[in-house]
Amino acid sequence: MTTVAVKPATMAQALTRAMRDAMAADPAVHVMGEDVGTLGGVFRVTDGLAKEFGEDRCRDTPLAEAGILGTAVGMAMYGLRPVVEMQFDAFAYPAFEQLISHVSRMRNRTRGAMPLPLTIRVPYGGGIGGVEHHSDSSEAYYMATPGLHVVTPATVADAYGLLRASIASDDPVVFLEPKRLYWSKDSWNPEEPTPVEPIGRAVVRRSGRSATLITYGPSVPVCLQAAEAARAEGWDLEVVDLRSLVPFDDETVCASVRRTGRAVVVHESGSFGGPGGEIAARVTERCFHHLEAPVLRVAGFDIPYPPPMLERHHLPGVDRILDAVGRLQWEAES
Amino acid sequence: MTTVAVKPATMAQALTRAMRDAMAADPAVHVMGEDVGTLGGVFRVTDGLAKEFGEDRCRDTPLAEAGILGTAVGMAMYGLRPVVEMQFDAFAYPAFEQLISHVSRMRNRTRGAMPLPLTIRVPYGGGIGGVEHHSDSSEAYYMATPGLHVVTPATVADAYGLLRASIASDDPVVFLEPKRLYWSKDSWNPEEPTPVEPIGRAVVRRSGRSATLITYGPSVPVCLQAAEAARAEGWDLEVVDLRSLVPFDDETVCASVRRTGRAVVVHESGSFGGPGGEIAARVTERCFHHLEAPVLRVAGFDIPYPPPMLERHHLPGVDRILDAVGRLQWEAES
Amino acid sequence: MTVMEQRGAYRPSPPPAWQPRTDPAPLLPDAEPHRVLGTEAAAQADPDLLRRLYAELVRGRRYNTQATALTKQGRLAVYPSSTGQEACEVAAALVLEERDWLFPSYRDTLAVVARGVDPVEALTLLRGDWHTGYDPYEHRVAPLCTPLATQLPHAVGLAHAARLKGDDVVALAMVGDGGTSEGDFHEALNFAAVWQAPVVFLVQNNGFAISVPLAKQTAAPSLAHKAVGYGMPGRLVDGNDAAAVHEVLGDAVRRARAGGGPTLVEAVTYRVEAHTNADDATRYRGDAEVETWREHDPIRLLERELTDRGLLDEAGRQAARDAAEEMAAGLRERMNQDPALDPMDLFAHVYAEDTPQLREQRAMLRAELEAEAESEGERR
Amino acid sequence: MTVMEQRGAYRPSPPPAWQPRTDPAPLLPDAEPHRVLGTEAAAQADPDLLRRLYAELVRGRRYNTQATALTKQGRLAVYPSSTGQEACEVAAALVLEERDWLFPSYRDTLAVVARGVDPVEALTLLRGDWHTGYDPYEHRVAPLCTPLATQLPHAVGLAHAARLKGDDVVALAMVGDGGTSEGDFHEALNFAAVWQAPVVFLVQNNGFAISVPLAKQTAAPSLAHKAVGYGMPGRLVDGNDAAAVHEVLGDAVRRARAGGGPTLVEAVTYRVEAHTNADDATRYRGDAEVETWREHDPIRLLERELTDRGLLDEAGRQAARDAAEEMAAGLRERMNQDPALDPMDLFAHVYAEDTPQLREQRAMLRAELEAEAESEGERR
Ligand SMILES: Cc1ncc(C[n+]2csc(CCOP(=O)(O)OP(=O)(O)O)c2C)c(N)n1
Ligand SMILES: Cc1ncc(C[n+]2csc(CCOP(=O)(O)OP(=O)(O)O)c2C)c(N)n1
Ligand SMILES: [Mg+2]
Ligand SMILES: [Mg+2]
Repeated sequence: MTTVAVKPATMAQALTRAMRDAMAADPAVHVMGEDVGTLGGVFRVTDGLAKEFGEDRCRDTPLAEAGILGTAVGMAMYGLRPVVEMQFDAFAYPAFEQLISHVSRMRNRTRGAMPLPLTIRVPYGGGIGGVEHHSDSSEAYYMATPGLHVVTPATVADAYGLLRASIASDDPVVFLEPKRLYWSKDSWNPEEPTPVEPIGRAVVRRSGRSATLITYGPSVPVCLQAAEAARAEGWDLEVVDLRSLVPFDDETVCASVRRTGRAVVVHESGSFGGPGGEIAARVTERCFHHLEAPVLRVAGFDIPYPPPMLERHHLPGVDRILDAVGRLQWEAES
Repeated sequence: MTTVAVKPATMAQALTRAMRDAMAADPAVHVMGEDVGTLGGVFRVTDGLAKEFGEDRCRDTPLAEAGILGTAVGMAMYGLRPVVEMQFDAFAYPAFEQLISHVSRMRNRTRGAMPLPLTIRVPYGGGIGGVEHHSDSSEAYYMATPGLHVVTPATVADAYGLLRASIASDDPVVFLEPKRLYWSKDSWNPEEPTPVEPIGRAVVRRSGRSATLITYGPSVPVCLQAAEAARAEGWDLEVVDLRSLVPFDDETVCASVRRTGRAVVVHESGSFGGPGGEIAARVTERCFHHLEAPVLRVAGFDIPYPPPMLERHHLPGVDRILDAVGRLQWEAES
Repeated sequence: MTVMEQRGAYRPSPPPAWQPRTDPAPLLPDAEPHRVLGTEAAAQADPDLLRRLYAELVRGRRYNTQATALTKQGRLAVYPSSTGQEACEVAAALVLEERDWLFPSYRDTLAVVARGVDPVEALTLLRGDWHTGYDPYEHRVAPLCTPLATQLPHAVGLAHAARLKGDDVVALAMVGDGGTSEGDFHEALNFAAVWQAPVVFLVQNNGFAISVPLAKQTAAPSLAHKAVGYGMPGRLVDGNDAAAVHEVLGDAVRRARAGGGPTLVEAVTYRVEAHTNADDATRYRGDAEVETWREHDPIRLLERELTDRGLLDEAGRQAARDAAEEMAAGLRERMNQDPALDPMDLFAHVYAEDTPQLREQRAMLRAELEAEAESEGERR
Repeated sequence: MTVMEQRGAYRPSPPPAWQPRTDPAPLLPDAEPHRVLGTEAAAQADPDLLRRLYAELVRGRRYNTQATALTKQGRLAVYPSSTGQEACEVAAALVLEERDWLFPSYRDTLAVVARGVDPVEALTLLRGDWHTGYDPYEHRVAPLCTPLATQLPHAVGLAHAARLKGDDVVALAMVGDGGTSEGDFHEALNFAAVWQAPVVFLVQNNGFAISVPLAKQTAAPSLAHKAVGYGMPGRLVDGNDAAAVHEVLGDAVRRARAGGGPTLVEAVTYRVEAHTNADDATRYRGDAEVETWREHDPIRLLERELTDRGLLDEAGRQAARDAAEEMAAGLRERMNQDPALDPMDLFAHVYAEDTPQLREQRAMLRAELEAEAESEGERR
C-alpha cells in the first residue's frame, strides 16, 4: 500500500467525487436536477460536473420535481443511470407519486424486465438554521415503500463509498445526505478513494459493553459524542451506524444488542411512525431474551420541524440521549 | 329509549349518512372530489348528496388530486369544512405535497391562527380484487406526518360516528375507509344514528385473557375470526380495534397487553416501516415487564401490492395470525 | 407635438430580457378538427393504408367486444373498453416504426395489441395474474399505466435519452381528457418542449373522465390549445377519422424524428361504452348523446369512404370480419385457460436481490404453502 | 362535379361533441408587454396613484436594502431580495381592496408589507423565530409560501369559497417564472378557469429560478401564453412599469370581481440582486445583463415620468426618501431586538388539543428546560 499524504475533505467533496468517478467510469450516468449544472447545486455537491462532462450529462431541469423524477424514470428505461438531485427534503414531496407508484415498483410490475437503476439524492435533516420546509427528515416515507433502497452516510468515506454503490445498484436508491454534515471534514484522500461499500451493512463505529446506540446519518456524530460523555457516568456505549435503512442489517444490530442487552435508537425524524419504531420492534422481536430493558427511542418531537431559533430544542442531543440511557433500568441488572 | 326495528345497513351507507347529516347540520360542510357528484363516487359513498344539497355543496372536480386538496385548503382558509374524497389510496399520492407541507402544518405555521378543518377520505386496503394501484395501505405515510389525525373505522356504526367526528374536528383528518368493508353489513339504524365517537379512543372488540390482537380497519373482522378459531387451540384472544392511529390510545392498548402479557399487531400494510413497528415499540416501551414474549407483527409482505389473483397470499389471514400467536413463547409461561 | 415627442431621450423600450422566442401563431390548432374521410383530402390517402386501417379497426372493435364479454365470464377482473375510439388506438400503433416506443394509458390495451403485443399478455393486468403482462422491451411498449398522466414524463425521458444516445427514436404517449388536468401532464409537456424531446402526446378527448364531462374538466377552447403554453404545436383532429388521426400523428412523428420537437395532438372522439364494465353510464349521460356518436362511428366512416371509392366490397368486409372472428376465438380460448400462478412470485422481482427481510418473508410463505399442501394431501 | 358532390349524403360533419366553448383570440396576450410610463397612455394615469406608487417604490427599495443589510448583521437567517421587482410587489398590494386576499410567494415580503402587515412580523419567517409571523386574517395575507406554486390552489379555493358565500372577494396569487413549471401551477389555473373563480395569477418573470434562466424553464412564446390553454385571458406587462402593472392587475381584479373569472398576468422584470444573500449570482450570469436592467429600473422609470410631467420635484423626491429612511430606521431598531422565544411553543399549535403523545413530549421538554435552568442557576 502506498502512503499518500491524506488531506481532510468534506462530505460534500466526497459526494462530488463519487459522482465524478461514476460519470467517468460509465457514460450511462447522468446527473439532473434544479441548479445542478451551471451553479453546481445549492450545496455545491455537483460542482464542476457540468463543466467536465457537459450539459447533457449534468443537466439543469425545469423547476418541477415530479417531472424530474418522471423523466429520469424514462431515461432509466432507455438504459441510462440517472442521478437525480432533489434540492431539499421537503421539495421531494411533489415527486412522491412517481416514486411510490413507479420508481419503487417498475421492476416488480414488469416481472424484472424493466429495472430502474436510479439514484435519488435528497439532502435531509436539520441543524442548519433553515427556514420551514428546509429541514425535514422524510426517511420514514421511504422506508415504508417496498422496492426502494434507503441509504445514508455519516462519514466522508461512506459518502463516497455508498454513493458509488448506489449509482452502481440496479435498483432505485434514495440516497439521504445529512445536510449538516456536508461540511464535516475527515482525513479522506480523494486521490485514492475508499472502496465502494456494499449497500446493506451497518458498522460498529464505537465498541462498548453497556448499551447500544443504534443510529444513522446526522445523529451518528451526536451519538459518538454522547458515548464519550457517557464515560463520566460509567457507561461504555456501543454506537452502530446503520448506513442503510433498507436493506436493514439485522445481523450487525442484533449482534450488538445481544452483547450489550440494552439499546437506544437515535434519529432526528419524529418518533411516532418514524424509523425508530421499526428498529425497536425488530430488535425486540429478535433479541427479546437478551434485553434488560425495552429498546428506547430518542428522536425529534412529533411536530412540524421547528423554526431555526428553536431547532436545538427539537434535535436529539447528548443530554437527551444520556437521559434515555439512564432509563435503561440499570437497577434491574444489579 | 325508543325501540325501532333495526335494519342492516352497509358501511358505505353509514358513511353517506354521516356526510348527509353533517351537511344538513352545517352549511360550511362541502364535499368534493372526482366523480362524487352526479355519479355519487365510484363506491357510491357520496350517492345522493349532490341531488340533495346541490352541485355547489357536492362538487365534481377536475381530475387532479393536488388541485383537489390544494383548493380544499383554500376553502378551509375561508371558513368552509371541505370533505375531500380521494378515489383510491394510490391516487392520493399526487396530493402528498399539499398534505405534508400545508394541510398538516398550517395551524402550526400560523401559531394557531389558521387551522384547517378538513377531512380527507381515502378508500384503502386490498381484498377487493383490484388491479395495481387500487389496493394500497398507505397509513404509514400519514402516521409519520405530525399535524394529521388518522382515523379508520371497522364497523358500520363507527363509520358513521368517526366520520361525523372527523368532519367536526378543527384539525385535518385523514379518514381511511377499508374498501373491502364498504359492503359489510350490521344492524345499524340510519334513522337513529349512533353517537359521534370522539377521535382517539380504541375499543376492545372481544375480551380475552391469553393474548391481545392489536388491529384496525379491514383487519378487525379477520382478527375476530382468528380469535374464534383460536379457541380450538385453547387460546382466549382479546381484540383491540384502534379506530384512530393518530392520536394513539396507549391507555386502552396497554391496559389490555398488561392484562394478557402477550400481543400481536395485525395489519394489511407492509411490515417494514409500517404501523406495526410503531405500535410494537410503544407497547414494549410501556409494558416491558408485563410481556411474556416480544410483541409480534402479522402484516402484509414488504412488496408492492400483488395482483388480484395472488392477494390472498399477501393479506394477513386467520392462519398467519394463529401462527404468530403460537410463537408467543407459551412454553416460557409454564 | 405629442407628449412623446417632447420627451427626447425618454422613449419606452421593451424590458431588456424580453425576447419572445417562439412565434405563437403556428403553434395554435385550427378551429375545426382535421378530417380526411369524406373530404377532398381523402383522394390523396394511400389506399393500402386505408385498407390496413380498416382491417385493424374491425379487429379492434371485435377485440373490445370480446374483452368485455370476458369480464362477464369472470375471465377479466375489469375492462375499460375503447369501443368508438378504435381509430385513435389503431393509428397510434400503426404510425410508429419498430424502434419507436408507445406509452399507453390504462384504456389503451387495443393500441398495445395493435402494436404487436400478444393480446393475452396485454390483458394480464386486467385478468389479474400479474401487473404488466409483457416484456416492455420486446415491442417497445411501456407498461399500461393506471395512475393517470404519470407515464407522460416517462415518455419524455425515454425520448430524451434516445436522442442523447443518437438514436432516432420517437415516443408516442397516450392520455385521456381527464388526464390533462394532472400536474404530471403539465410537467411532461414542459420538459418535452424545453428539451425538444422527440415525443408525440396523443390526448384522446372522449368527452368524459368516468362521469365527469369535459366542461367540468377544462374551460379551454380545446385541449390542443394547451400546446402554445409550452411552445409546441397543438393539433386538433377528428378522432373517429382513422385517416386523419394517422396523418396528424404521422406528421408529428416525422417532425419529432427530424429534431423538430414535441407535438400535442387532441383527437376528439367518444367513449361509446361505459367507463368500464363495472360502471353504469346511465347515471351521468343520456342515450341520445351516445346515439349521435354511433352515427359518427370510426368503422362506419372508413367503410363508407372505402366503399364509395370502390376500395372495399362485401368480400373485403367479410374477410375483415373473418380475421377479427379468428382473433376473437383465439383470445377466448386462451383466456379461458387459468393462468399458471406461483405465489412465490410475490418476492421474485421486488429487488434485484432479496433483502434479508424478504428472505425471511419468502421462507415464511414457503412454509405456509407447504403446510397447506400437506393438509390438502392429508385430506385427499 | 367534385368527389364531394358525387357523394350525396356522405358529408363530413364535425364530431358531434365538438363545441369550442371559448374563442381563443381574446385570451392571447399581446406580442409586446403592456407599458404605460413614457407612452401616450401615461397622460391618462391618475397623478395621485402615480405619486403613491412612487412613494411605495422608494420605500420598497429601501426595505429591500435594509433587509439584506440585516442578513449581514445576522439578524435575518436569509433574505430573498425583490430589488428591481418593486413595481410588481407594490402594485400587487395596492390594487387590492381591504376584503381581498393576497397569496405571496417566499420572495414577496415586500408585497406583504405594502399590504399593511407589520414589517417585523413579515420578516419573522426569515429571522427564524417562527414560521408565519403575522395573523393571515388580519390583513388577509396568506402565509409566505416556500414550496413553489403550492399556494396557487389555495388562492383558487379561497376565492371559490368566497364566491360560494356571496362575498365579492378577489384573491391575487404571486408566483415566479420557475414556479410556473410545477404541477400545482397547472392544476390551480385549471381549477380556477373551470370554476370561474375570482383569482388573479401574477407571474413575476424575473428571468431566473435561482441559477436557471428562463430558456431552460420554458420554450413558450411567453408565460402569459399558458392562459389560453386554461381558457382564461393571458396578459403580458412590463413588470418594471408600476403604472402598467397596476393597470393590468386592476383590470384583472375588476374582471374577477365582476364574475368574469381568472386572469393570468405575466410581468416581465428582473431579479437585480442574487437569489438570496447566500447565493453567488456571478456563477451563472454576467454583470452586463444586470446593467441593462438597471437602466430599466422601476423607480427610475416612474421618477422620470413624474418629473417630466411636473408631478415630482426634488422636495418630493426627498420626502419619499425621508419616509423610506424612517421606515428603515424603525425596522433596523426593532429587528435588532432579540425576539422573545419560548421553547414550549414547539407544542402549542400542532393540534387544537395535544395528543397524549405530545403531552408526554411536552412534559419531557419542560423537565429538560427546568433541569437546564437549575444547572445554570447552580453555576451562577
Ligand atoms: C392519478 C389518478 N387519479 C385517479 C384515477 C382514477 N381514474 C381512473 S380512470 C379515471 C378517468 C380518466 O379519464 P380520462 O383521462 O378522460 O380517460 P378515459 O377514461 O376517458 O379514457 C379516473 C379518475 C387514476 N387512475 N389515477
Ligand atoms: C417545490 C419547490 N422546489 C424547489 C424549491 C427551492 N427553490 C426555492 S426558490 C427557487 C427558485 C424559484 O424561482 P422562481 O419561481 O422563478 O422565483 P424567484 O426566485 O425568481 O422569485 C427554488 C428552486 C422550492 N422552494 N420549492
Ligand atoms: Mg376521457
Ligand atoms: Mg424567477
